[in-house]
Amino acid sequence: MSGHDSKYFSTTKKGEIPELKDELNSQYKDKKKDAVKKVIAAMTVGKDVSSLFTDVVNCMQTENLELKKLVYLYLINYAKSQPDLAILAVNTFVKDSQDPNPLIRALAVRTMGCIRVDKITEYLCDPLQRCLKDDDPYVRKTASICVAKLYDINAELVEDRGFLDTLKDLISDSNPMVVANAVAALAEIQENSCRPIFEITSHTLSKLLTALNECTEWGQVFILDALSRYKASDARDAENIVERVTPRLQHANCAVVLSAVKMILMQMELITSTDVVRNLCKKMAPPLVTLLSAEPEIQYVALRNINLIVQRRPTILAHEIKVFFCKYNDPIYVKMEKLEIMIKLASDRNIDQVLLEFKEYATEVDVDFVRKAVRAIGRCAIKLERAAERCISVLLELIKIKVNYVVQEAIIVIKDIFRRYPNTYESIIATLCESLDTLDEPEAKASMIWIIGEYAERIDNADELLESFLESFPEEPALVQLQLLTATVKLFLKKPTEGPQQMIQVVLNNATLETDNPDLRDRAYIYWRLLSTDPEAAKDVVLAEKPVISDDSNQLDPALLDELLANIATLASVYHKPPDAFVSRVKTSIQRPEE
Amino acid sequence: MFPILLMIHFVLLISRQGKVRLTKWYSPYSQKERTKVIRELSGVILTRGPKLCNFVEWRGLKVVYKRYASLYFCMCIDADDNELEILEIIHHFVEILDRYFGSVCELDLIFNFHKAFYILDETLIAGELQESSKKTVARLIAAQDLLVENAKEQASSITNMIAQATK
Amino acid sequence: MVSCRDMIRAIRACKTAAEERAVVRKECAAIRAAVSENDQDYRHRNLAKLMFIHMLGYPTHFGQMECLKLIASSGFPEKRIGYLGLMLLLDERQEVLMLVTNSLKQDLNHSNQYIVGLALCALGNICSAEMARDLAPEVERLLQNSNPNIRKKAALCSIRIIRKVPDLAENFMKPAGAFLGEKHHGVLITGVQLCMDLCKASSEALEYLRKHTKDLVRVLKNVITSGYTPEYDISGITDPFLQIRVLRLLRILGQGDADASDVMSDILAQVATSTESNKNAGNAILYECVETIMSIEATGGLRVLAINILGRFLSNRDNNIRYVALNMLMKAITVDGQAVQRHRTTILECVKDSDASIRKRALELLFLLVNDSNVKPLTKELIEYLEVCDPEFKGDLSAKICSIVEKFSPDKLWYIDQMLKVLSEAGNFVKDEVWHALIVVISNATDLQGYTVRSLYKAFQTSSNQETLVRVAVWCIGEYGDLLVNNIGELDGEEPLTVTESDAVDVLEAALKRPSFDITTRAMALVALLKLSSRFPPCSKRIKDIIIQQKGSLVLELQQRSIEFSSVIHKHENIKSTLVERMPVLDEAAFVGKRAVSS
Amino acid sequence: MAGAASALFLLDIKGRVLVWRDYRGDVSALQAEKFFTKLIEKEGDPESHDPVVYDNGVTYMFIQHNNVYLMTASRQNCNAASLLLFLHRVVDVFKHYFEELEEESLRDNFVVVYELLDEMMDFGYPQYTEAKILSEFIKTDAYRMEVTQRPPMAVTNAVSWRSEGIRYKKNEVFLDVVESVNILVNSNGQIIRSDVVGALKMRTYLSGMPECKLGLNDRVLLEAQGRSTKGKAIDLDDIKFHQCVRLARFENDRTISFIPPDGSFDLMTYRLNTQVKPLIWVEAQVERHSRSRIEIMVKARSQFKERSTATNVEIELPVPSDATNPNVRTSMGSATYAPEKEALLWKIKSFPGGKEYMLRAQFSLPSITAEEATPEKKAPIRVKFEIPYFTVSGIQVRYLKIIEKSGYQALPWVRYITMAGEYELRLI
Repeated sequence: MSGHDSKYFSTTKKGEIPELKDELNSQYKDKKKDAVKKVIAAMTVGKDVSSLFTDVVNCMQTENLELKKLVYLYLINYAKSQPDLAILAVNTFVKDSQDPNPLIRALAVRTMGCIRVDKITEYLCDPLQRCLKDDDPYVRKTASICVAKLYDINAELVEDRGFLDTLKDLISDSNPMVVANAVAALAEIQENSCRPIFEITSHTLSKLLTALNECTEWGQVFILDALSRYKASDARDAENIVERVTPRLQHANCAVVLSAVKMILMQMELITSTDVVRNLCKKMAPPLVTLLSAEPEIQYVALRNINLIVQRRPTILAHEIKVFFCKYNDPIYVKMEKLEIMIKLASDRNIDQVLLEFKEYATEVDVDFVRKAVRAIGRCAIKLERAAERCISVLLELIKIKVNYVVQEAIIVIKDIFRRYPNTYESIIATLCESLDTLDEPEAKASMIWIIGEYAERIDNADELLESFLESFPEEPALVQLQLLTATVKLFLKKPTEGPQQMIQVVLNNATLETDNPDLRDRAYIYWRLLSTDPEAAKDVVLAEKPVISDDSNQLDPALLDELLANIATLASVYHKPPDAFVSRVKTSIQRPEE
Repeated sequence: MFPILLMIHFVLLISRQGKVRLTKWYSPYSQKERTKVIRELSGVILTRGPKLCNFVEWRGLKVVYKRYASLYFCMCIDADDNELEILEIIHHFVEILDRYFGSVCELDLIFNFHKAFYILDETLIAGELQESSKKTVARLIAAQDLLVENAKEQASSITNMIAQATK
Repeated sequence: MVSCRDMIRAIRACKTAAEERAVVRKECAAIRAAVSENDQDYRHRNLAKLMFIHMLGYPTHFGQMECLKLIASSGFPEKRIGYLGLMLLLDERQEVLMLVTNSLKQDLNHSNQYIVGLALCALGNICSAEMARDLAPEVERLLQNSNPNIRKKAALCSIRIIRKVPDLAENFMKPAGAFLGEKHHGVLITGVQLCMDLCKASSEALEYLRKHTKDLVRVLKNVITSGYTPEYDISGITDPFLQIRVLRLLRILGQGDADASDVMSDILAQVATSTESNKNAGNAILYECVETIMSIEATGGLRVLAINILGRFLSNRDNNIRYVALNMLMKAITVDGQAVQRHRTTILECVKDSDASIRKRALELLFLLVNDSNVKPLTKELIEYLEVCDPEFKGDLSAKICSIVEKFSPDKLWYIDQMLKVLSEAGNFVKDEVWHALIVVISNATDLQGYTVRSLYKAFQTSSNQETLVRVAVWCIGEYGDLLVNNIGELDGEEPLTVTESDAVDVLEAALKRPSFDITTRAMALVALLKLSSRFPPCSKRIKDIIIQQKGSLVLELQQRSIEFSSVIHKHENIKSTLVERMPVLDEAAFVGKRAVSS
Repeated sequence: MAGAASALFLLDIKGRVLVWRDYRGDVSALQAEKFFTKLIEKEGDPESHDPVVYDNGVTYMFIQHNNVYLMTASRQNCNAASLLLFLHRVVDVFKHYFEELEEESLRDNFVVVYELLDEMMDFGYPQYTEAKILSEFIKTDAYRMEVTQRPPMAVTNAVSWRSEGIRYKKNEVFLDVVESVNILVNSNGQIIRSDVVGALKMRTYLSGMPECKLGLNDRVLLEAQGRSTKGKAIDLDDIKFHQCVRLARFENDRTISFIPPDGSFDLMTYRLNTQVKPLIWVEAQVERHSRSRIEIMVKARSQFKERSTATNVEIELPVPSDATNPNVRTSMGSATYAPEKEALLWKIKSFPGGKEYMLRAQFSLPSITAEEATPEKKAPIRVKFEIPYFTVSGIQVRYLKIIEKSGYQALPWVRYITMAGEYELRLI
């Protein structure tokens, strides 16, 4: 079934444009059509063929649908650069919008909406008005979207001409596809308006839930996404909605499933019956798991969303951790996300198996993945007190393989383990010290220095170890300098002997007079003043009891989590950022002043 | 420590599609670095517009490049070398190739990449220019090609003789 | 097994990287099988395939020994492909390379000039220091071979040897000198190059070769007066390659030596005035000539000639010529700063050029042109450009603006204003030294601290997405919070600002808590809060609560600070104010001096 | 929450634009192209990069098919799942039109490509992706003359996947029940994951608008109907239906009722989480003799009933990338070195239940090692097989009722087969 359009790419002769001009004005239909094809081909490869505007527009009045489509395509591309000439096309557009053939009517109104030229937009209103009430649903569904296009170009016009009301009427259209597109258009318009335009009443709600059963899969997504803004009045209302949405979990389209999950999760917040909630959780688990059999790109989106879902409803997937184990051929971006969820689902019950997996991953080829696996082991140790010891022994095994980046990553997490379980695992410090010379990453270095300072009294040669870092003090990154400063102060307070005394002098000198880093200087001066004003207070301040850290890492702020859960399946849920943080809509619409 | 002086660090031929057609390294680069260099440079050079100058500063060095039809010829030099002369050297090499293949095209360089290397080796050694006469290079290459041809003929006649004898 | 040609075809037919990988892996397996069976008939074909595969970036280690086997065979065709493979698949770092030393030695002594040529070429391109030492005597001997083809290759090979083992330089001195009397252009060119390397490697060689200055001048004279010689002609110029190399060697010889410089000045003037400048080849020569004139002990007249050429270059419409002009003007600035200054406007235009290479060059040059009298207008232009330029250029540009401002600011107020503009515009591109230095300046400018902290407070409200701006603001609000809320040190014409103590704490709290800020900023906010807890007693309770929240932080630095500061506020209120008194000021002059030494 | 794509790009393997359709006028082709080139530069292989990328206010989402990238650019918070899935559907549509989607077929058919992009998406909102119906009113050159002048009813109908007026002389339905067994065994021989994914694949050749009803031995249904479920009924963990199935009805009374599309489609897929005993078990021992030689010993065992037979069994054993001189012996089937997969492929045409076969292989390795010897990739052993007339789950089609108003009789044909899905055993 393949055509032969490629020949048009090879014409690169010098007189191309004049030649095309001749052909466009040819009397022969076929030649004309071929010429337009050549123009589009040139446009496709990025050549500037805007100078042929008038000639191409002249081909517009044709019975040939294919040719018409090509000319329209050309117009979409170049009308903006030739606004005055674009006016030439208006008559044909208007005529086409009344063509007996619905395909042509729809095409005309669809294309006009894409031409972002003010003068054309004015002429769009009448045809649009007609098409919104066209007998043919194909035309109506196209016109519905066109209202959103017009709103994007000129919001005022849309409101003045009463398009919003017509659009709202279409929510009750007999055709489900028209309903879906009207919903999409209204949702978008609402997004860009500060006035309430598209409010979902219980009446519209029930209409849309009915349309859900009949419209296309994409239409179902529009409707579910729009409905997720609906606030149920009470638990009963919420349960009713959920009941009507749950069948969507069985849809083959993953986007429909995810949007349905979003709806259900939102409504669940209102449902008070624990039985109902438990039941819903049970119902959502299998479809969420099935998302992991989808295409890898979809899996990625699903995993980013599951990450959010398990933060709010950990029970849903509590028993499904195995489905997140990495397969050899998973793309690396899927593996990284699976790892994150494995940490979240790790529990005392499954930790042994999870650790085996992490250990497997920690010996793979991809450096980033390996690092993340090592860190995951540490995070599980912090999260699960009873498994901490097992996690640490796996970390020690990995350290013994002596792969440089594994060692450094391990030291970074072990520092956190120490802060989580003080006075428990310090016996391994000696093993860590063996790797001291191989550390070259600032974070690993800083972590090791902190360990030495914190446990100076238990490490016999703590002063020697710290001293080995002092020589390079001026060249170290600030992160390491700050830890060295604090560690030396701790050492001095714990062992106020001659060696540490000299060291503290060197460090304070380096950190006040020899640096221009204001933060480092502030820190150093505060220590200095503290030590010279009141050494006893210094002990009290610097060596003050540490609260045990909790595993709050990678848990999102509850308010943000709420917002993201309301945005399941959207980009916000993929980025884990609120929409304002990345939406950069170029606002062309003019806000209407409040009357 | 004595500084390493080098005129040309490496020669690179890349097609507009980003495919490597010839590489010659006069300074040591590990295989991994080579891949990285090629990727970085094709990213920079292939995206530069046609009217811009033919030089790019890169990792403290300079890359002089020139496009011939679908091929980019690139040479990497020290920051204070004569960029304009390198353009001439590139052109010199291209002219020799052109004479040898008879209006050279990308396919010649793909299927006869070894010949392109032979010609380059008669033009540059140790990253320095060896010969400013295109004629001399052509003569030297022709003489060596002839040696190969003769050897082949001899070999095939020996094979024939053996074949005859063992009939 | 398929031919090399067919393999290339098959690879070219692949649509995706995965397909290509599969084809290559299959080929490699077949080649490995042939290698292990010691297949002789197809060895050269397999090596050719491996070279192609290698060029595509796949591992070919298993074929390295095949090169050695081919080189060791007797026929020319085998040796030719063997050496090519050796140069492609191996380099000086591989130990396998040492195994070829013996074959090389034999081939260097071969009766066939082409085989000697192959060996010289391989040695010249990839030899290691060890091989250089082992084979230097053969190469030295070949420098005197009767065949020019061998002589020129030996000369370039010697260059590699000297670069690897500089102690060997003196052995090559005499034969190199002899090359300068040669007629054959190839030999001359390579000879001149060898001389340059020798001069750089050994002062003894330099002295020795200086005696040949006259010979060189003669060579150059002969070339330019030779008339049309088709073999060496490039757009009407005879052998520009040779001319350029002679000019370059002259530069080395004339540098710091008045006599030698004198000997060459006539010919330099001749080249500078009579070389055609409408083609690239001519410009390449002029470019080299100008550089030589500016490096040697040239007369004033000669220098004017050179500077004028550069002026012409700069106004050329060809981007290549403009680029090299900018490059050369950087060198010319030490010779004749005034002359370069005249082109300032053109150079400033080049900073805004659409070509990134030209932009970068121009910016470097412009930096050298700034002085006390032009710093203000130039900075203004550059900051305006900073607002509109490509994000990729912002890093370079803001760094340069900062160093200009730092170096030439006529007064501190102006300095601070300009820096705040840069930070508000490109604060995410600014390096640590820059904002560190700014704080040093602010802390030294006692009378401007109130104004500065107020300006920073305002800037934070509008540009809080610029990390380094936030840091400077955080630090200053902590240190000079009292000046902020009381409008102390108001300058003439400064817009009054009403900020409450709690507004100031708001900024710090935001800096501590906004997740997009990095750890340094957040840690700095903690220190600033401690300072304000002493400066603003009414806010002390609120600050304490903010600080305490970080006690369980997973971030080490934040947890440590939070614990310490909470303890100070909670239990050692009496010493708090002592701890956070105004920080001792870093002596500006001493600090600038230190930076100059370290950079 | 609303959001739509700004543009859809079709790019070649180097990230250059082949065709693009601008839907909202707020991104440029140059921007996207430049961004993509950067992506490749940094990562080398875009396949390893997240499919969702943010740069300077624009989100790019992409998938790859052959030598073509399909990418959307957007400035809004659009539905990522929907758009990425849409890109996959675009691939399906193009495949239906051009047989294969690749750079060349796009170039050869750019006019149709534009027409389709215009119809499948409007203002960045996915509209319609049923290839079969699209091809009724958008045709390639060869069939231009037959273009319908009106949009087929199906486009906007509730039954958007089937046109009216289809006629067959003989009305038939073929139903294949295909179950894939996924398994993951870790290096100490422990089964850490196993599940079964089943699909009911249908091919329908039916006239008119037939109403179909499918009955399975679904435990929930049978129990609801008060029938005995002894031994025969099965539990399905998650069921997904083609959009033709009335979901609300299924939710109500577990009835699977639908008007099928014409031709082939997946009526439903399901998943079963039960721990299955690996149907084919493989054990391997690898011995490395310094850097010169490697020996592999493998045992493969079939763990299903003797009356079933696995066919086309293929066991993929990973070997080092520079292995040479394979020397292999097997007790059954044949083994070949497949360097393109860096593996040894052991093929056994027919593998009856309850049997065990052996393989021994030896490879030599080159003495010179690669310059930057990266750690060996730890590929798992992978197994492929098919077992006809057998399902792991025991699913059964009890009936398929077809009712059309013309009252014809249609014959359903049902087949069962089990095959290996992602079947991985990690090597020690």
